[in-house]
Amino acid sequence: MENLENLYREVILEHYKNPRNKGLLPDPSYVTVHIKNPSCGDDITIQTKIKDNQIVDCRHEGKGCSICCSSASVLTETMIGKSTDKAKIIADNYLKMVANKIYDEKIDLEEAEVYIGVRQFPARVKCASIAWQAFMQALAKK
Amino acid sequence: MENLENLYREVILEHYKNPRNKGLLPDPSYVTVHIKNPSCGDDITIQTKIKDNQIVDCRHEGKGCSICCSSASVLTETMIGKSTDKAKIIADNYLKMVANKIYDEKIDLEEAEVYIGVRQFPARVKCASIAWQAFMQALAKK
Amino acid sequence: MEQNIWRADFPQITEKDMIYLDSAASSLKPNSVIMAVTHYDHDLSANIHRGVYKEAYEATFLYEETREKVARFINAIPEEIVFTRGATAALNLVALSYGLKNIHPGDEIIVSELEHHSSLLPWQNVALKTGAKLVYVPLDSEGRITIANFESVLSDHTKVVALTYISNVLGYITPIAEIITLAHAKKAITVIDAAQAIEHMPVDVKTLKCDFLAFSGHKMLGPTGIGILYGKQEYLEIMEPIEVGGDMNDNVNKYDAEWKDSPYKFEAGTMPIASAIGLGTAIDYWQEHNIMAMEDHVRRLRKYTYTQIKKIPGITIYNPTSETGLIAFNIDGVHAHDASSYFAEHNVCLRAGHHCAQLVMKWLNIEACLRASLFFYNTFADCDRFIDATKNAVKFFHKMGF
Amino acid sequence: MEQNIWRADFPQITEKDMIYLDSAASSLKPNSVIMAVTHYDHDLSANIHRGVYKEAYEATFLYEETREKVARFINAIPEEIVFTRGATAALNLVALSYGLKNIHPGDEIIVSELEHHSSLLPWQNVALKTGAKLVYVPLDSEGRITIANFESVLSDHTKVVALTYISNVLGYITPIAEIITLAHAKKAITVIDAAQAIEHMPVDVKTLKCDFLAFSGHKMLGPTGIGILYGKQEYLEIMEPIEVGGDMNDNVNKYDAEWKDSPYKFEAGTMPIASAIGLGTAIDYWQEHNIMAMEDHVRRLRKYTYTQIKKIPGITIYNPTSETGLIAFNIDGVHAHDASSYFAEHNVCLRAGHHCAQLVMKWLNIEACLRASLFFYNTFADCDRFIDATKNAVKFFHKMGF
Ligand SMILES: Cc1ncc(COP(=O)(O)O)c(C=O)c1O
Ligand SMILES: Cc1ncc(COP(=O)(O)O)c(C=O)c1O
Repeated sequence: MENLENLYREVILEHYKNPRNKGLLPDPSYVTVHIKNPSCGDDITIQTKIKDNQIVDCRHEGKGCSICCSSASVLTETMIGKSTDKAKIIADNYLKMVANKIYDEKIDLEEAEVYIGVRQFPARVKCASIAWQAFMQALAKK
Repeated sequence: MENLENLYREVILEHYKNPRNKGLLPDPSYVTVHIKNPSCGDDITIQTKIKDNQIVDCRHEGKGCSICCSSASVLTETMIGKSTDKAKIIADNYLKMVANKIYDEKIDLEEAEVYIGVRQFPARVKCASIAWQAFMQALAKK
Repeated sequence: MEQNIWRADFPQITEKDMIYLDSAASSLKPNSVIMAVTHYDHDLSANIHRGVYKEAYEATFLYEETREKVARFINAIPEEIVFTRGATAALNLVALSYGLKNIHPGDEIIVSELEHHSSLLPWQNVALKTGAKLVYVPLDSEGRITIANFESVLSDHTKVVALTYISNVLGYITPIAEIITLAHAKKAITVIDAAQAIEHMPVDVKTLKCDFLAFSGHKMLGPTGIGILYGKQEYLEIMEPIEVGGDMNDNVNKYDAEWKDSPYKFEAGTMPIASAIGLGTAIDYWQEHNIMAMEDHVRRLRKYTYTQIKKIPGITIYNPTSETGLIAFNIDGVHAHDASSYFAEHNVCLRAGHHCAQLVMKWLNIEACLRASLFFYNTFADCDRFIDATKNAVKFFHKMGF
Repeated sequence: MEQNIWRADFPQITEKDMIYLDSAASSLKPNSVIMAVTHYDHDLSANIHRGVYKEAYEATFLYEETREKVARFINAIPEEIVFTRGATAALNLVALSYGLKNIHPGDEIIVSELEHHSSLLPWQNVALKTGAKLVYVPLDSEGRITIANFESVLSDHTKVVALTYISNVLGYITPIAEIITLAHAKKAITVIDAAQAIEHMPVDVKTLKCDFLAFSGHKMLGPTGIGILYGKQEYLEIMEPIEVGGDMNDNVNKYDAEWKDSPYKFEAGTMPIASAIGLGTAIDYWQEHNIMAMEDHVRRLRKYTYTQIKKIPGITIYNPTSETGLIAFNIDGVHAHDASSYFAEHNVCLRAGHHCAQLVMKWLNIEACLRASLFFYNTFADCDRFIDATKNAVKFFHKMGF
């Protein structure tokens, strides 16, 4: 039970029920990346607008479980206003953290920190990762 | 060694080296059946001419190992002159004998008797059988 | 304690605390099957069909004996039994070989929204490639294929009827015998997906008169990697192989080649020998036990479990009237993947997702659902653990704010 | 006694008196591989890719980990590794998906008479279906594919070069790297049959630069029923799946569907999970041992055995200069099947027949031959038994009047 309570933390539920920055914009200045989780049908699209190496906006849309949808919302809140360099470091460490790999604990992951509970659920790591992977791809595309 | 000497009996070698009734005839009054042994490339064709329920001629052609080729030759010698009823009984018992099944030991298999050694070589039962199976099919076709 | 005479044969559940309710995805394997596979790997380990030495001969014998066992099991002859990688490969073989050759623009292929993707997509592909029309049997209000609805889409243009015998999500049994008779009256061929049926009822292809029927080893106590295509000899004979290569040919010349007779022409290269032999042993298991008694037990489990689950507020069940051991459900407001982690934490193994049947999900108007599948080795104690877990899951997710 | 550090891992030969000289047909399996298969069957027995519970997760993990192991083993990336039923299925997939779509009348496909039927027939079929021309590399006087002879048939029309890396009858190594470079200069794609190579030499697809490469688990210490297609990502991405069904799709609609990315789109339905996991363990075995040392040992065995067999009057050897562990031979005047029974009676397991390579037999102008294949777990004592058996066989058949 403890593991599960650690998984479904309040922040996660809050973002699941009240997602921030949701809905895509028909604006070509955004980089759009769409990712699916082949093993469970989660389906997430991330839009990122970058100006002068700054994430000026980040949006999401999609469907899936609470971990998947909320992590997309948390991602957008975390990233808006960050420099692309900083964003890359945060996303990289977040992805390592949820996959239970060695990561730099000194980096402040802000709200995204709560996804640490996912480490106990290897089958759910992908759920917590796909939005962030899509974001990483968007950065790489830029 | 004993098993092997039992397998390659003199009669068998004799027929292998000097096959009787070999070569097919372009005569439509013969029933022709072609069988292959998918597992080893043996390839035998049997021609049978039946008149008034009598096997008046039987011929063979093909390639394969000594067991396969000789048994075709022995088949033809055994069958020529037999009634179809008698032929069926002999062939049926021969096939049972080589497959190590229960058969009627009172039936005279004539020279074909020597193939009893094949029973000790399950992997070679097919070699000894295909000519005789082709003959059985020819009878059924009639 | 309750007696389950079969359970002791399944080490996966007797040797640890696991409530296995995912047999519709893959059944557990009895000790005898595990040992048959090990026997091949450990003692034989030889290729088949060409070896004269003892091990090769025994392997060949066991492989071909399995073909005979399968044939007897479904009342066919060995020549009508093709080994494949699984039900999916079997259904594709029919579609690619028979379908692409014999279906023409304007022809109609009847399928249903209950189909598993492995039964649907091969024919969707044939329709797209040939210009034939894919026609869906309308499902009734429960989600069933009925004879009346089937008749409403059957026409003189119908060339293929490709339907599931038992739905892998809702567990409904299709009135397939009647449908086959109706299809044959229109000279349509029938391709039956028996992947969920073969382990729940006696299947007799001569009584059914189906033209093709497919199933997988791993859902019927056998190993992964092996499946069966049954086909009427007259069809298998005229069908071309899709994969060509070693062992399936007779004469090979530089610019052309001849194939062996069916079923060998469909088995190219080294086949899954160990898995085929394991399937033979799985069939022995079915022959040694009473499938009707097993299925009776499943139905009792299903009835008990359904009655209890239905009482829990906050649960939606999608197949209340199912006659086989499946319960398709969701916890209201909780995505199936969130829910399944809860069950997994309590060692209750069930499946979450679309179950390779997205059209059923769309028909139910849901994204995904949970599926508990009961099998003969399950016990009432298993059901109780599942029922308790469900109750607690509802409470848990409520507490967490879902 | 001579030391063989590998032999103890193979129960098939340590637990009984068997001189196994048929590894080119199917290799023996080390204990670790047998145990890996049993681990899946006995402890997991769950389907992959969709389960959230522990057993399903572990099975998925092991299956996907095998893909990574295979990728590392041949220096590819996991996305380039497709699981198939075997080398035959892999080679067919390239021919059916890439070949039928991209080959046109007048195009040329280069093959050789050394090809195993599984490498030849898929392209013979493409040639027949598309109107392309099948072109044979002339073999040199020993029966080898040479660079010069390859150049003599390479042309601006060449679109596909489908060749074996090592012949399964004569054991010759094709100068494949040079051939691939020449083929690429003509913009032809290269499809390498590595079924006999992967277990005899390090294979590095990045160094070779081949476009496709195929091999089977069961010849490289793994289980039956699993094989690998390596394909460059740029080709796999544009290729359509041949089999469609569960697990390989994204969105499924009533009249169309989308596929997952490669390699998943090529893996329809439940795959041979146990065999894939076993293959992963086989690759561990290769990684933990020194393949160069193993092959060195094989060459020493081959040299010793060849020298002895050559001395026996009444023996014809067809591949005197072979650089790998094969000896292809006949006892003069004795059909290979007759001879093989003699060897089998003396527990010497070798293969007789055309070895799924009828064009080589025709080239050698024989019906069939015997093939002894030496592998790293064989010993000089094995070779002596084989040499003695051969001598005695010659005497025996002479005595019997052959
Ligand atoms: C050179 C070669 N290619 C292809 C194959 C086919 O492999 P499989 O039968 O495992 O599909 C074999 C093995 O028989 C072979 O030796
Ligand atoms: C009804 C149905 N048809 C077909 C299949 C496909 O079987 P497999 O994945 O073993 O090929 C399944 C199993 O997933 C199924 O439940």
